[in-house]
Amino acid sequence: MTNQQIAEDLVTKYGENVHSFEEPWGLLTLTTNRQNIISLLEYLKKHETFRFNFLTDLTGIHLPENTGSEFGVIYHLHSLENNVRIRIKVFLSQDDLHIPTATTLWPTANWMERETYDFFGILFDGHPKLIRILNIEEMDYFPMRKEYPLEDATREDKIDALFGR
Amino acid sequence: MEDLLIPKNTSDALALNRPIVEDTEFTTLNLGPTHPATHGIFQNILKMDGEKIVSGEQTIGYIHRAFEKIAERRPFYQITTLTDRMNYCSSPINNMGWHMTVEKLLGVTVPKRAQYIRVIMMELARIADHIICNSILGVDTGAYSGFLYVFQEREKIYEIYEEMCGARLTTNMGRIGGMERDLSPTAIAKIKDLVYNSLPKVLAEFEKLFNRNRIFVDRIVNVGPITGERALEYGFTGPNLRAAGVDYDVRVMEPYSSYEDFEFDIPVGHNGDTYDRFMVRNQEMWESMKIIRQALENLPEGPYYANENHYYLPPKHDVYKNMEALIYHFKIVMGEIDAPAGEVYHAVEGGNGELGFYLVSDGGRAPYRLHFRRPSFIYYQAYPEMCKGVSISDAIVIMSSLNVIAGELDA
Amino acid sequence: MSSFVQWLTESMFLWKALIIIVIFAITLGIAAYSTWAERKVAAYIQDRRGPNRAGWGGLLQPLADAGKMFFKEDFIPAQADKWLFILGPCLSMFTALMSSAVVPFGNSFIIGGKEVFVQAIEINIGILYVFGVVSLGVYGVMIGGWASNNKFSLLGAIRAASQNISYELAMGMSIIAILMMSGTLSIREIVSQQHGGNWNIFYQPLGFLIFTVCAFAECNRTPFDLPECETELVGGYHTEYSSMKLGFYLFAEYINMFASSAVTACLFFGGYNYPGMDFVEAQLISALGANVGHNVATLVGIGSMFTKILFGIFFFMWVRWTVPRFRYDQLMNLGWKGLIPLAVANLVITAGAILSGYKLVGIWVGLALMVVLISVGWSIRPKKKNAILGA
Amino acid sequence: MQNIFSLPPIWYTFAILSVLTLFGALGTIMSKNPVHSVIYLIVTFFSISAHYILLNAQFLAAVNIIVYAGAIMVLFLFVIMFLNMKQESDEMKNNKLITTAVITALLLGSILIIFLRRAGKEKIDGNAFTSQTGMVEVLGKSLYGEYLLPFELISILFLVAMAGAVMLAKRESGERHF
Amino acid sequence: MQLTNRAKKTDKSELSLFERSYLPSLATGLGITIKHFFQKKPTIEYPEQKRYLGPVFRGHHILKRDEEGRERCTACGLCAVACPAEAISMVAQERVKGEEHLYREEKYAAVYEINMLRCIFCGLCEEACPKQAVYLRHDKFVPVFTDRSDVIYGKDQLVEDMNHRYQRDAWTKEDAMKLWK
Repeated sequence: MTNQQIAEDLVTKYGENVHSFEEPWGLLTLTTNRQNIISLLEYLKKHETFRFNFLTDLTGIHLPENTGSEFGVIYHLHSLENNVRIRIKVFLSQDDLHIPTATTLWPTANWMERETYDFFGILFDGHPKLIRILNIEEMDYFPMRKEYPLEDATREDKIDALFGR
Repeated sequence: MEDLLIPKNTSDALALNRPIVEDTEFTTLNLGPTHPATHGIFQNILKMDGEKIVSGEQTIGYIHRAFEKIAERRPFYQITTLTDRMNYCSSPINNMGWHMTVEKLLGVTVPKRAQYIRVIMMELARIADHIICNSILGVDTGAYSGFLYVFQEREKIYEIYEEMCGARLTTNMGRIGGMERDLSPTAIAKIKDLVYNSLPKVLAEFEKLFNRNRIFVDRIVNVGPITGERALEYGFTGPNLRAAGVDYDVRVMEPYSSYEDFEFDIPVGHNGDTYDRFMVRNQEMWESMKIIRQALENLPEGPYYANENHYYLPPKHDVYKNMEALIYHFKIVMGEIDAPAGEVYHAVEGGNGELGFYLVSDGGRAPYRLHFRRPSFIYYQAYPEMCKGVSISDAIVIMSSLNVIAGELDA
Repeated sequence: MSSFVQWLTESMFLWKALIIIVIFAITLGIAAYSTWAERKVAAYIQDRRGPNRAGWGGLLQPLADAGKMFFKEDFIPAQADKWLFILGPCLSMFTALMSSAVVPFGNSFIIGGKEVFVQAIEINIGILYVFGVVSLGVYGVMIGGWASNNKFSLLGAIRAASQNISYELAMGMSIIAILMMSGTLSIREIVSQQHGGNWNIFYQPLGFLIFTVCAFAECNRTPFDLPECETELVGGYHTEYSSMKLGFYLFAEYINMFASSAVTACLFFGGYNYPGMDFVEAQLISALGANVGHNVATLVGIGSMFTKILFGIFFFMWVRWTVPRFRYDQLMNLGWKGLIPLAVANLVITAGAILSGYKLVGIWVGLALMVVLISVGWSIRPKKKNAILGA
Repeated sequence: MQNIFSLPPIWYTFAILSVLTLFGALGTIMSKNPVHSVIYLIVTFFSISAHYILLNAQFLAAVNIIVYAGAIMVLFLFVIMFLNMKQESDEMKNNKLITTAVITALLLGSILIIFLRRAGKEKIDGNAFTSQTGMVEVLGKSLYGEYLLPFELISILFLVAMAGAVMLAKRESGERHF
Repeated sequence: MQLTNRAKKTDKSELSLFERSYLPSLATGLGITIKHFFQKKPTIEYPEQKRYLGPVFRGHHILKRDEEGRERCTACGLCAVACPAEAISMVAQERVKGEEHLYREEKYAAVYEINMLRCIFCGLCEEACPKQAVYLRHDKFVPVFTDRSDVIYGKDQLVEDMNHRYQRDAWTKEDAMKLWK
């Protein structure tokens, strides 16, 4: 089972909905949209030969320059039996940060989605309990977005003897 | 009162599915954030019927330190210090995993000797990690002495760290492109003494103290069992998944750092209960020792760092004499050497499971986005399901055997 | 008035008072040094050195601890039941101190022609007294745990109550076997029947085992320390306690250990008896004269008693630092399904042996028969192939 | 009236114990907190046991403490702790209940007094009293000799009660009726 | 699920009746613990007795002077840049005439401060220093502080005392390698 086979299979199944195939360091990477993501994940999970039955990771990314698709949700799946990994990306617009939840397929997606929500504000529709997980609940912004940069280490207008410049 | 006499037969796997009538009055018990059994700071809010747990909910994030955010401003070599603080019981594994991720991105090949040294350090770290988990399981069930017997060995491992990198807990060991220094003769002697001499003896004694001790066995057999399928759905990796019978080990499936050179077995359990987790960890310590012995015996000669002057600091004496070296020294320290753009996922077998680094680089001096796949964070979700219907004693034993490290949980 | 004075002088009141005070002091002293010994034993078992800063080898540690306890802030939680909160540790301490009253620590001194037993009170239901006091010991824990108004404390208190009640039964039954053999309830008589090396342990090995296990449970020591198990219930019933009230609880545990070691020594190890005691006494009497010789022999007997007690305390500690603890339901299973049937079997075997006329042989044969029966029953039980633990 | 100081010491003991008994009994019914009630009741049991000792019935005294104070009251306390009855219930303030209780108590008291007055008035024979009266051996002999049948019948009754309790408490897994 | 051919089941055989009687494991356990009771203790009486922490232990910071007692630091700021915790700050100053016996280079750190609350003792500053000026001593810990005002270590605490010079076997890892050979 090669990346080529998987890619071809997905293209025949999903056609235009899967695109931007890449293979950085041998890891098949593709992009889809939020209408198809759950069906794609389910297809991969239940596929007879692929059997991507393990959700390794789920996280978000913020690309402010990508107008129209500023936020990305990145899924890493792993087919343990074939020992093949696959990376699936979904890009969302800043104005409509909704994506269906993957908790229906893997309970482990629960906290990963909560973490992604916590840091990026991406809303996972259908998630059983979409609240912040690592940050305090009173927090009113999403800290991993690029509009909240860390302070420049060299700035000098904020000198505090103990807690930094 | 009869509630007291429940867990009638918690050793019954069916106990998980025992229906609970909702008309009883439940009590809420806050297990943590500073409960002696949480070994770190996280909270479990348990709804209890007598001593039986009806449902639970976790609150985490008490020591969240925004590593992923901080990493977006730090040059690659400084992020090592962040990884130290994730699973602080086995920080060399985190360090090495991070270095390997960056090396993958940069396309650096590390010489064989450095890879072997890394394997030795990672396996030592794994032993230290498993020692903590298993001996603390003993403490949580009330047997304190075994804990201190094996902790002396962990102390020896820490002395090896000291010899190698100068610190004990937050090691900051290794550099991008190799190790920061070679194995010293003292370190080799200490490692040899550990894996040939003292640790096998102490570990055998530890196993004699616990493995067939009926009190201990009764406490942990069939406590918190999880099937392989359910464990996979919950994203279990590492010893906890192997205890459930799935022999998934990153070292074997996707060998990194020359793991393909070593002969070792993957211990797997039977039904994923606490006893299996305990035994798998114990057995893994033996396997780790096996790996270290092989690595020591076949330790190749040669450099301990890649000849990549763009990423690996030049020797100090060159810095004084050689203009080029001085420039590289400054550029590396200032973090002014840009990494190629790209996205990398690299996984290593951490103490608790697959420790993944998802690194997106936009070609700058720091990661554009860095995500840590922290095994504790992922499998700790399963805790409420695992402790449903059991007594509080079992809940603590399950938590202890899952080896949830607060630093890794919260990043 | 006169009758009172007469009674005071005629009875052994003053002597008794002296003995009670001495026993009291020794109890407290041993309990205090038990805390030191616990830490030392734990340390040595765990390859450590233990307290060694306060005095030589840390010998002043108990004093330092007591001082610290007294000067710590005495905190009573706002929602606690104040009086019961205070009553709890007091009761614990009180019942713990009461139990050693009937233990004969030695034979007797002859002073001024009068024979004074080395025992606070000799009552002919000594064992029942011990048993009653022990059964009251749980009140301190229960009341303290309940009054703290803390869920962990309450759980500890509840565990303590059910544990103590359950294990008292088996304990009582194992004692009954002893009573059947000796035919008396008085501890002094039971002890004097074990003259020399004729100790009950040889007649009652199973009874001894059961009694020891129950003693561990009654003292809340590992592996039965569920009421206070640190990693589950934080501190169990004494979670909310601080200062000397906490000290009382901890102290009571050590006094209980002392008392149960003393009772075990009396019931199973012949108390102040030791092999060759007659010879020693005869030698001493011929060397020092009848009265002094007898008194010195009694002192030697007291020494043997305390050796046994101290070893008992050491054993308590040794086991504590070796084994893990039970879970609640396993504890109950062991008590009700393990120890009580065994105690009943022991009773039957003892009765049979006494009736048969060959006590020693009869009991050992009976026990061997029991072991054989159990093994046979075990080996013919339906088995699964390739069975794994607990499946 | 004799001089109060010339009374034998046992008299003081009796007086103190009686006061204590009554104090405990009153405390039991008057305290609002059930846990306090239990503790008062224990005080009562203790003083009654002490009375037994005054009557040279050491065995009874010990058994009273072991069984009542040591086991039954522990179970009571145990149950009360579970029920968490800290807040006083409104039932206690109900006037009707109080009147009923008073009437019942008065009736019971009068019945007791009537029967006690009618009870046999033969004096205890002081000469028949030996140091062994009330001791274990005597007690055992009468229990297993004179009163063997009732004694065994009572044992069977207890056994039946125990089996019944076990049956009641035992339930199919997952099934709860109360 | 079998993924590799290296899986090895752990031992989980049932306890025998003898083992189920609690006694054998109790006996072996007691044996092991009593053996340890009489064993030699590895304890170190800490404040009196100190363990050698290894040649590269990362302890208290020190600003080295050279043989003539001149400060080596040239205030290039590399250590401050390399510090992941941003604990180091300095103010550079030009050396003036007559100060040659104090500072080796033409530029020196007039103020050199390490915030010990922030410092994580990672050793990156030592590695970054191109002048071999800043070191983490292997023989001394940073003591605990009880006051926030003690937290920032200035040059008074950091610069080497010429009367008690800090010695170590090898000043760089290359020197150390030579030592082993």
